Amino acid sequence: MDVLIDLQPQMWQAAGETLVIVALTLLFGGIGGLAIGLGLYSSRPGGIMGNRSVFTTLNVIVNVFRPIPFIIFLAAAQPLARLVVGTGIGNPAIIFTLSLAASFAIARIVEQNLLTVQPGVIEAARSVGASPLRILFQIVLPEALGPLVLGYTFIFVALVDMSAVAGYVGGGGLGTFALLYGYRQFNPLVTWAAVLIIIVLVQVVQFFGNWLARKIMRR
Amino acid sequence: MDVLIDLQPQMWQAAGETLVIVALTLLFGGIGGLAIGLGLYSSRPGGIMGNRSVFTTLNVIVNVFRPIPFIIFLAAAQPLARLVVGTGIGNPAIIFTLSLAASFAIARIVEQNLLTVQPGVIEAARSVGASPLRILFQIVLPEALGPLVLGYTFIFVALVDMSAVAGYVGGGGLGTFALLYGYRQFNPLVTWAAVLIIIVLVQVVQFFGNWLARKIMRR
Amino acid sequence: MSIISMTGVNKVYPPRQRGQSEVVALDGIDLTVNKGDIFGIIGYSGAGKSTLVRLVNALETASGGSIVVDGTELVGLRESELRRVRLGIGMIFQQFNLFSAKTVWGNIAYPLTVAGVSREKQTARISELLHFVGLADKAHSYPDELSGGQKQRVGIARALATSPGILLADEATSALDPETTDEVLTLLQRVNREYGVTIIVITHEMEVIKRIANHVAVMEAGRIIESGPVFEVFSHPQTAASKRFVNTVVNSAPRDKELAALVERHPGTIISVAVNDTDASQSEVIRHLIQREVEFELIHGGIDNIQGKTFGTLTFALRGTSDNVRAAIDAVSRFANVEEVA
Amino acid sequence: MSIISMTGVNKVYPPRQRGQSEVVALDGIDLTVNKGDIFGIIGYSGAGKSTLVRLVNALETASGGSIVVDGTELVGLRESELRRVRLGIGMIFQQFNLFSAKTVWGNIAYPLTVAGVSREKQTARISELLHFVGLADKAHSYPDELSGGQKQRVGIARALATSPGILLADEATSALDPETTDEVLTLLQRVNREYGVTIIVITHEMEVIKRIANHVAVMEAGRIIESGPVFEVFSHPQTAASKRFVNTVVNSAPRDKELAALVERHPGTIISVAVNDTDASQSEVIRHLIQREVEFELIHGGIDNIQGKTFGTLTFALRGTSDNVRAAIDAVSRFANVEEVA
Amino acid sequence: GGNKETVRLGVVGASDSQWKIFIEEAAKEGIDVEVVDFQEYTQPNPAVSEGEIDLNMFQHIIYLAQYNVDSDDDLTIIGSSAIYPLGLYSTKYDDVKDIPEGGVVSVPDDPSNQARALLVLQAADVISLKNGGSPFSTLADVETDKSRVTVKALGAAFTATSLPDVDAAIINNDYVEDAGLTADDVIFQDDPEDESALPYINIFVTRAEDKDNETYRKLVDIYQTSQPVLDAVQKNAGGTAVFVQTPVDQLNKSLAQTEKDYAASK
Ligand SMILES: Nc1ncnc2c1ncn2[C@@H]1O[C@H](COP(=O)(O)OP(=O)(O)OP(=O)(O)O)[C@@H](O)[C@H]1O
Ligand SMILES: Nc1ncnc2c1ncn2[C@@H]1O[C@H](COP(=O)(O)OP(=O)(O)OP(=O)(O)O)[C@@H](O)[C@H]1O
Ligand code: MET
Ligand SMILES: [Mg+2]
Ligand SMILES: [Mg+2]
Repeated sequence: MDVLIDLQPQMWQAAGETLVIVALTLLFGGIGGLAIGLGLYSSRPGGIMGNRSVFTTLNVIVNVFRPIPFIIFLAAAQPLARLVVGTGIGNPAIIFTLSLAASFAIARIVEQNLLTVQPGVIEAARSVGASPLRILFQIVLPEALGPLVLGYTFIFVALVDMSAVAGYVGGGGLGTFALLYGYRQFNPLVTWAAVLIIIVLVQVVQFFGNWLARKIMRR
Repeated sequence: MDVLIDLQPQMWQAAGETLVIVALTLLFGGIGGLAIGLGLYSSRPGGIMGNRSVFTTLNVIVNVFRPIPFIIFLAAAQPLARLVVGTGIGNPAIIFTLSLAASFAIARIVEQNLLTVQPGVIEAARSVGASPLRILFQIVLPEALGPLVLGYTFIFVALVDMSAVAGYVGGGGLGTFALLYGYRQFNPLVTWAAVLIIIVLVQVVQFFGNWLARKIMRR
Repeated sequence: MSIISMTGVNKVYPPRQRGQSEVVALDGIDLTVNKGDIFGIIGYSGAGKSTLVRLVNALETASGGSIVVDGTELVGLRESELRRVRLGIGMIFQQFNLFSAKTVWGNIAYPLTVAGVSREKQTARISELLHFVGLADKAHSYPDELSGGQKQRVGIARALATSPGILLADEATSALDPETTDEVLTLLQRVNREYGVTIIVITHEMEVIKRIANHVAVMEAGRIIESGPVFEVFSHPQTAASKRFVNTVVNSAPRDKELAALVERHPGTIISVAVNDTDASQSEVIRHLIQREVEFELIHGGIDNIQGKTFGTLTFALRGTSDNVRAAIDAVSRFANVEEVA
Repeated sequence: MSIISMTGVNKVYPPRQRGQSEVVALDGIDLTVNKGDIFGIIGYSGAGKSTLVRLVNALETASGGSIVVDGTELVGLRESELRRVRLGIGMIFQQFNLFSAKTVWGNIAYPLTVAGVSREKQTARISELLHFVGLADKAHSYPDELSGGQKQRVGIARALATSPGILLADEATSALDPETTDEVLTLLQRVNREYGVTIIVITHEMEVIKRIANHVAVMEAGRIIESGPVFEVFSHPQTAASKRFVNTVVNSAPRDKELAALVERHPGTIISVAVNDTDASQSEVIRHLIQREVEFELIHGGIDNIQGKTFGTLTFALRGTSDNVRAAIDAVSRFANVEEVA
Repeated sequence: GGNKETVRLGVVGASDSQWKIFIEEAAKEGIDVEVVDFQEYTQPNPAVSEGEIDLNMFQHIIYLAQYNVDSDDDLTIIGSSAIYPLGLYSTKYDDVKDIPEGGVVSVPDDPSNQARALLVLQAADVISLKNGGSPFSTLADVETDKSRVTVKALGAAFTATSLPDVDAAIINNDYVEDAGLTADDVIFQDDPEDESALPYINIFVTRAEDKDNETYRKLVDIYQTSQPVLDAVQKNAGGTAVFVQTPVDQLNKSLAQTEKDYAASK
């Protein structure tokens, strides 16, 4: 118990770091994933800008990067991280690498959700002479917004989980905190205190996501 | 290069192990996740068996387990693994724990995809006097099958990635192989050879998933 | 013997966004449908017709009032009990609501499966229905490969599959060509006569009401503003809305532009005479015209049969000396409903 | 001056599952629509009507043949060029295809946004359209809060929003009550007359053709089996299909059960006489009957106006000595198209 | 060999070449060894406790002491293998003195290695620890005002890859050769011969009730005496390993002492 009280400042700092890491990752990875996902959706054969070679290329790229074990990806991406964010360790590096990895997962989630948009609606948009980009952004995205919100909520939770490995490259956050001060020290109280905060955070976000999706989908 | 040739037998064995781990996890976690996902979908307020307390309970459970950093979850679930599969280490334990963890992620994917089913179709099923279970299994699942296939494909890839941590508890597989013989030994050739097999495996499965989903959705 | 009866039924959709007001879709509905009736419901778009029938099989729950179907009060019933009620009710949806993951065959099979019909019996029944709706060659097509009317026909076959005791048909022929409509109506009439199926038909095609309904209710803004046997409502519509509906189907006096065109082509006096079994007979009318040496020509309107009764409005252009014309009109007016329209 | 012309157009849907055969939806279509036409297309469900109009704005690509719209050959055109063509074409979809994530307002605004209309102009135009289709109070509702007819009206407003030069209306009034249908048809007629908008209307309601179309094409199994000015096709339908369609709208000879009912109520001889401007005049018919002392009663049918021409079939029950009746029929037969139906 | 005789040995890094040789050597003596790999230091001890493996060989005395105290366990030592000096490496500087004021040094993030690393850094005179430091010091014990560098904890495998990002890094023997470094790259390390290094002796560990198991003792013996095994170990350690055959009693005494110290430090 005492340990926990001693560690309180670190724990709250870690909570803050988790929020920052996950929020920024969701932002960058979210945008990257959205872009790739939109690309996959619209280039798919029979899609609004059907183009088999673009689709295959994107598909292969996503499939190449998604399954690489994250710790290997983390190490392999260090040189790139140094180029882009100036360092291979610490929070900037972990945010960079997580964003990159998350992009590919988000791309699939986006692709899947866009595919549930009714073809008739897209036809209606085509019939008024809308360009593929307009259709994508003004019709397809709004139509799929409810499921997309749920998809991004899903990814948020996955990112919280993934960010626990931040510690490998000197990043912070609650997951790292739980591992370093709790788990590695065989200190269950600390472990579960940190996990509890993570869980509360996730509950709040998931409830918010559900609420938002329900509002958007009106069901 | 020589190393790689030496390690060939281990590598192919690891590939086999990955297949077994991921396949079994997808099976057990897939069923578990389907069950929880169906529960979330049908108990959601306004759903086909709307029940706020069941929904909230399930929702909280999923949110509690999903964000726990996997390595902590792995350790925490060891006693349970010992009870269920008789051991806390090795492939049986990793399959058990991965299945458990995957269930919660799959549950969300299932829930999301089921939510895209058109309300009118469910109404039609209700109008013929079908029971909620019938509607769930005979209408909702088939209607959502295309997106579900893509969702399960997504999870398959995620599992391949997650299974790399099998090594933490003495499990095998390509991820572990890559980490152990390649990455930890700073032997890039071995690392990337293993990763390459993973990628090829994932490509094949993703292409199959896409093909199947397209066949089912007919778009 | 009433099979469906509603008393004081309301349905309010609460506002979904701030700033919106609630929508009162049904407002104090009292309605009785007798066993074996073919009960037509007409009314303007948005009047609440679909909402009303959706209450009958409890797809929607009423905000207030009582709904008794086949002796069972639906309001307050548990979902599992409602299910039993629904087994005896078939529904044709305005928007079709086909199962997109099932073939045409699978769509029609579903209610049979739910009702526990054996596979062999299903096969026979489905084939029969497919032939009836003319989709035998589309049995293995999916809904997204069908034309609008084909989809609607699948919906009809699905609703009829289990031979339910009550059939709710929400614009069941709205996407069908006249010939197919005719066949569907004939079938509805047959199941009604042969099996005593009670049918509620919502339609905006007055032809449908005219052809098969025995009772009709007219809805406006969530209320039933008029209701009664078809012949009565059609021959003596009480409300403005009913009159407009009736006018579209029975041969009626020409209006507005139509009248203007007629006036241009037929100088002289133009009269419209309402004719039906209970009122005037047109032979008599014509006899009077001829007796008074008035030349006449039927320029608009005609005679129809509703529920076996003659029915119509004839518009004649009259030519002759103004005295003769006057006399003729007076004579006819004595026994018939005459309107001098020009 | 042709604005749409199709030559030898085919559309084949390849089989999607093994064991299925391909669907030939259109089979050698030749069609010319002139600028300013209101061109009606009728035909049985599944005949290929929707497929045909979807080729006009290239939502579907033809399997063969040539399609020229407003001087541009569509076949082989790139998507970006097709887009320009589509800007000038409005389409009302059979299944409405509303944007479910946009309000009624947003649905109607979308084509305006695509066409680059300024926000202020949009507001004015949308308000105008909303009032016209009677949905001013639903401006901020979402499609899933609308009744069937309300959805259809949103689809109509959306198609009209940019005042396109060509309007494709696929069953545009199928979910509307007669009154609203009337208003929509009046509007279509107005935009056609005032702005020279060319309109293709697909419909199964012959009333719609009768009221607004000047040309009509009849489709069957992917082919156009008959085509011409409405009056001609209606007065002298050449094919069995056309005859059946025409029968449903113009007062025609009674058939089958209807006839049986009439026979029961009117013993004696029953004749049907086709009457129209170019053929017989009914005054003459009646004069002959009276001259021969045959008592008669108009028991079915009537007179109508199509494109300003009189038109109809009258069915009379005749009573009198059989010689007189015979003589009367013979006399009338000499100048009119008489059918002895019973 | 027969299944009955199979001994399960837990290690971290089964890919190290000595294990293959060790299995062969044991087989010659009729013992069937299965090497079970764990990628995390946290796992092999509980696995022994649960009887899922028979013994393990991956840790030093301090790590075991902390584990026993924290997890309330009584795992025991049945033999020693080697002691590895812990080194400070840099690709930027050849001498500790060149590390600039305010520089960053990365250290492993597992508790025992981290404390040892801090002691190394204190000995190298780039940081100062509260109360002179102990094998249980944490990052919190670094007296920042008296230290020249900032210490950053990373996963043990990542201290090596972090060299481009930091001024120097403490790298475990396990990763030295693998990272393409050699003992020559070391700019500072602790002294394996020093008495204070005793608790860093790597050990074979099993359950208390099995401490006299003949087969297990035999395996320790094979390890300590087989030259091919030792050569492989040495090669893997980049030539830094110092093999020791400390008596088991002395090892366990050190364990007991360390456990007491650790419990007191909590
Ligand atoms: N995507 C498709 N795949 C296969 N067949 C199709 C597809 N779309 C339409 N068809 C078939 O093409 C034929 C013509 O369909 P179309 O929709 O043009 O008919 P329609 O004349 O508009 O009928 P309705 O009046 O019922 O709307 C039908 O037999 C239909 O089943
Ligand atoms: N889910 C809903 N939320 C809010 N309002 C609704 C909802 N469903 C229907 N309404 C409103 O209730 C009223 C009645 O709708 P209903 O569908 O019963 O009309 P209807 O008579 O069937 O019309 P139509 O002939 O156009 O199909 C309409 O004004 C409609 O906008
Ligand atoms: N081989 C490692 C060392 O001596 C052991 C670390 S303790 C788990 O540095
Ligand atoms: Mg309706
Ligand atoms: Mg159609």
